[in-house]
Amino acid sequence: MRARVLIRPKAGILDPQGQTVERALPALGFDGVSHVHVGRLVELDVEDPARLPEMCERLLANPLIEDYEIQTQTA
Amino acid sequence: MRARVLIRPKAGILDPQGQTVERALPALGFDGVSHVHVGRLVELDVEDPARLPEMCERLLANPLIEDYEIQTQTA
Amino acid sequence: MRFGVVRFPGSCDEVDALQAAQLVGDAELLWYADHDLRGADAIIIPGGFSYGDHLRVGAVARFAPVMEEVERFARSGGPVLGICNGFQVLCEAGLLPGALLPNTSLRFLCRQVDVEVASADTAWTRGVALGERLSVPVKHTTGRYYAPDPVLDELTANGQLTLRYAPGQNPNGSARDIAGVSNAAGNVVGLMPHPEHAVDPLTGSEDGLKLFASVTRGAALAA
Amino acid sequence: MTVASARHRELGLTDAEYEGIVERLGREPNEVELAVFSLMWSEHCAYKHSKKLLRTLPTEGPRVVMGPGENAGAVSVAGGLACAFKVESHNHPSAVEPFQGAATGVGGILRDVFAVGARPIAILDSLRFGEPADSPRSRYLLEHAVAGIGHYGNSIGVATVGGEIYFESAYEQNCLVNAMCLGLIERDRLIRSAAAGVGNVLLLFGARTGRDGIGGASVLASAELGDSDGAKRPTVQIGDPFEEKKLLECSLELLERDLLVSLQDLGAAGLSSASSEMASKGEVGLDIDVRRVPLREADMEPFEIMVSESQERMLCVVAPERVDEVVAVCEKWLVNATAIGVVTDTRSLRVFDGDALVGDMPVTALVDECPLYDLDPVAPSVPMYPAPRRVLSGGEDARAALLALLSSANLASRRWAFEQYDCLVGSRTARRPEQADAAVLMLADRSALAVSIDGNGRRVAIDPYRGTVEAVLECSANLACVGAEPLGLTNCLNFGNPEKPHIAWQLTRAIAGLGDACRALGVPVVGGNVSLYNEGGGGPIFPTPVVGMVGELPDAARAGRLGFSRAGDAVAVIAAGSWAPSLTGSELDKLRGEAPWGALPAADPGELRALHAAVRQGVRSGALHSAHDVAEGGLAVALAEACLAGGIGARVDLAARGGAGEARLFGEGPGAFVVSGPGESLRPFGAAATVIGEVGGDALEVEGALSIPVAELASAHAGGLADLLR
Ligand SMILES: Nc1ncnc2c1ncn2[C@@H]1O[C@H](COP(=O)(O)OP(=O)(O)O)[C@@H](O)[C@H]1O
Ligand SMILES: [Mg+2]
Repeated sequence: MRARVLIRPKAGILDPQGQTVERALPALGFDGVSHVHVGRLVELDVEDPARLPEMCERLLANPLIEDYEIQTQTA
Repeated sequence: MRARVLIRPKAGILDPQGQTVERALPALGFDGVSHVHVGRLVELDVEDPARLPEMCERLLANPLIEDYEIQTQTA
Repeated sequence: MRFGVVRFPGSCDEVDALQAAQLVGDAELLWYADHDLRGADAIIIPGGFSYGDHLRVGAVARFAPVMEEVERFARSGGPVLGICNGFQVLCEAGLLPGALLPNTSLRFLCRQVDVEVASADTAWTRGVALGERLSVPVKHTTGRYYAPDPVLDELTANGQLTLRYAPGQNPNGSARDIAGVSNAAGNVVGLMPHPEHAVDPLTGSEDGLKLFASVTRGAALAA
Repeated sequence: MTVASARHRELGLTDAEYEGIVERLGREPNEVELAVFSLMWSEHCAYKHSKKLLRTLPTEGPRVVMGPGENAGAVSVAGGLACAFKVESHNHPSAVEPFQGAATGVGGILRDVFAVGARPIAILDSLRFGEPADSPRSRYLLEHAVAGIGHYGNSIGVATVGGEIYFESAYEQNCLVNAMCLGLIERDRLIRSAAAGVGNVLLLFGARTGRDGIGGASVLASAELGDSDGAKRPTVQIGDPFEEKKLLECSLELLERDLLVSLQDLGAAGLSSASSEMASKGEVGLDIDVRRVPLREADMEPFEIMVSESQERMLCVVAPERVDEVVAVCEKWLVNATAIGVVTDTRSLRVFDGDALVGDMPVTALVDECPLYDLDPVAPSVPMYPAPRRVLSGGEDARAALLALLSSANLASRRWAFEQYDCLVGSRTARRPEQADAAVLMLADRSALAVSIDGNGRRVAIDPYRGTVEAVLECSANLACVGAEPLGLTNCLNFGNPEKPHIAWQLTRAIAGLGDACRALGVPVVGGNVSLYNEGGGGPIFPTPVVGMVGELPDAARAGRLGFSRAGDAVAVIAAGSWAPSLTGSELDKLRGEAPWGALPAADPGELRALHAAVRQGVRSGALHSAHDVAEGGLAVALAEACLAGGIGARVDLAARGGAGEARLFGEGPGAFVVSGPGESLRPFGAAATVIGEVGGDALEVEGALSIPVAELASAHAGGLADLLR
């Protein structure tokens, strides 16, 4: 099964990348953009999607500073 | 409107980050995982979602090396 | 000969580049927010971490106001050298072909390497001999040169591969050992190695000086 | 005591300390005051268990222009400049989150240096972890700490030019991450942190304030880490080197334009510590309105704002009429700047939330009146630390022993780590890692500074006094090998819980050794840091004083190298009469599973001072083509390292220098150098120098002991650490 893990900085955790993008967009003429956050995307084929949360906790995300969300799609 | 941009390395381009994750997972006891790719996630509030493709082309992704996908959700 | 060295927020090697250029000519820093090259005859986009390398290396700096002037200058044939982060910025700006991807090791690597001059026909390499070996350091996390194969073939055929890592010394997994490329006209060059850190034997090597001297020679020829 | 006041214990205050606070305030502290006091009276800020001992250190000398007490100490150097430097620990945060912990450790020490106005020019790191071969966690910590240091230093454009890493199981649960920074400034432009001028404006600039590191100073820096590290994670600070780069350039421009009255970085205990230190030094008061502090999260409580350890922030005091100019400079560098308070004559730190007064504390009570404690030192009568895992059985020959040593985690090449650091930015690095015993940084007039950092915890565990003396001597020897004369020293004292008698003994003896060695060498202590309570379930760390020493040499072009360079050069050992290498506490003993216990050889720092001066002179004059001090692994390892660095072999016969027995080959103890040069260049050393052989060939041959091709030495040395970290 194809799965995606969306990883983003936890609320309240400093997100310098998001800040930089938020400042850059208006300068390019893209107004009306706010609350920008930059995170990571992991896409993978996984036989047993039930193990995904554990994979996230142990390797894919850093639970100390990141939240994650799992999206699965049947191929 | 809340939007997400999922950015991943184009197919065929070596993705050492994906490979590293793919190698690390079995070592932690997670088998049956393949085709791992690591990319970027940008989340943002945007007033005019019609402009998202242009934002991606100009800033958020580099079309030479990356594909992107836009997800929008009404708040 | 007057060099302008661009300083972005997050540039790190701009003073090194300035001092290197001053060994062969006049040089001053150019502020990223100004639409002004202050009459420079040659532009250097230095190394560092412009805008913290946030989002994607070079992606934000390429839109800095000064870059509009740099683009105009480059398209009119003015000599432009991008070093490391500067190379990344020039690729993002479309002034050079290709892109730079994370090193296959995924680690930052700082190491003295040998590179070979693969084209002596650019503004920045005319003072060196084709095939000459230079000792210069690399220091980067995102230096793996990439372009699609047909593009690489074309670059090779056009003589746009400027520097190559010496056999066995490719530090980052770059396609075809590419350490530097130029645009078709040869006035815009991007390098991952740092010639500005190789201008004094006391700090490792002075081979890099030849690249800065090349551009002054070009100017002398044109004059 | 009221119910509310029971919270003081959770915040790390004793009942007696709490009563002291009540007495000074004349009432119970409210929440804001309790939070601020608990941090200001924490070990980390108040040095409760070390201050009395630190007062015994020599801090004066002709070259000292700023001693302990400011953000960084400074010594005068060539060209009218001062070199400001300091070392600081970030141990507990790194144990919890090694990448961010190490990164913010670098960020913190950089701010200490530019807070005195100096432009940072170099970083060094001193790291301790558990055994990498045995412990995946230690490998993880190592990998991420090194990446974090590189990330911060590389991104901000300050060269990381040196450091050290030791692996011992005593650090398994408490890794050490110490970072040192050096900066340069015109001597008469050094700025202090004392607030002054009633009516002047207090300006906060840099990053916005979030919940980073709330409780960090008291929870993270003073509690023993247990199994519940994870639960403490939300308090970890996140670093942004891009923000700090802007902050650095902005601060230096503000100083360059003479716009500031004083400047102070925000470190441990955030706004509380920075503001009260500024007020204390200036003997003034400060009113702060927390409502004006730009926040990352809207709903922060006043006490949270006061103690937040969000990174990349600075405070300055500015005359009211200069505020607009200051803000303009900050805007130019994309740095936020906000007036958050004003200098008063109340000698109190008053905290307002808009119009409401939410805290009112006498500055002297906060900064100067935390009780200081005497220690109860008791020497241990049995070994305090278990024996290490045995790697060698003891019967091996010299060849096998040397190869095992070179590939052991403590002696193997550090290339894996230092290649992750930009050691070149600034274009002044005349000696990089593995080229010489100390990093050499060229100045504008082509004279140079040299810097070395050292501290072998295992030897300090055996004898805290002699071990610490050795750390100082080792730095001085390293400087001698590049031709540099010491100017000053900084130190970071990493120890366990000082309330325990044996730890108290270690700390007391170590500081005595530090002071004695400094006095004997004539090197003043200009600053430092203390990190206590480094112990968890597995017991205390090795007592680990880390010494960072800065020196100068007249000509960067003459800076020494450690590697043999010319075939035909004579190889000599230059040693003190008192040199008495022994296997006790040596790396070979460790590989053989010996516990750290026994007697270290005594050193005579006075005699070694003269020896170091002679080596220094030999290097400066160009007489010596290489110089390398004999340290971990003893003479055999020093010879091998000189071959490796030069890529050339040597043939030596130790008959004239005590023979090739194990203690001579692998024994350790201060007082010897391996040098090379033309035979006649060794004459000035007299009896101290013994020619033992000649540079040349492609193997290291020690008559009657071993013969190993340089290539084989190289592969043992190169792979020892790198192979564990693929
Ligand atoms: N081991 C030590 N030796 C000498 N001075 C020290 C030592 N430890 C701390 N100090 C000095 O005490 C002062 C306070 O240190 P610290 O709290 O670490 O400062 P900061 O808050 O600026 O980081 C500094 O001036 C420091 O140099
Ligand atoms: Mg400070």
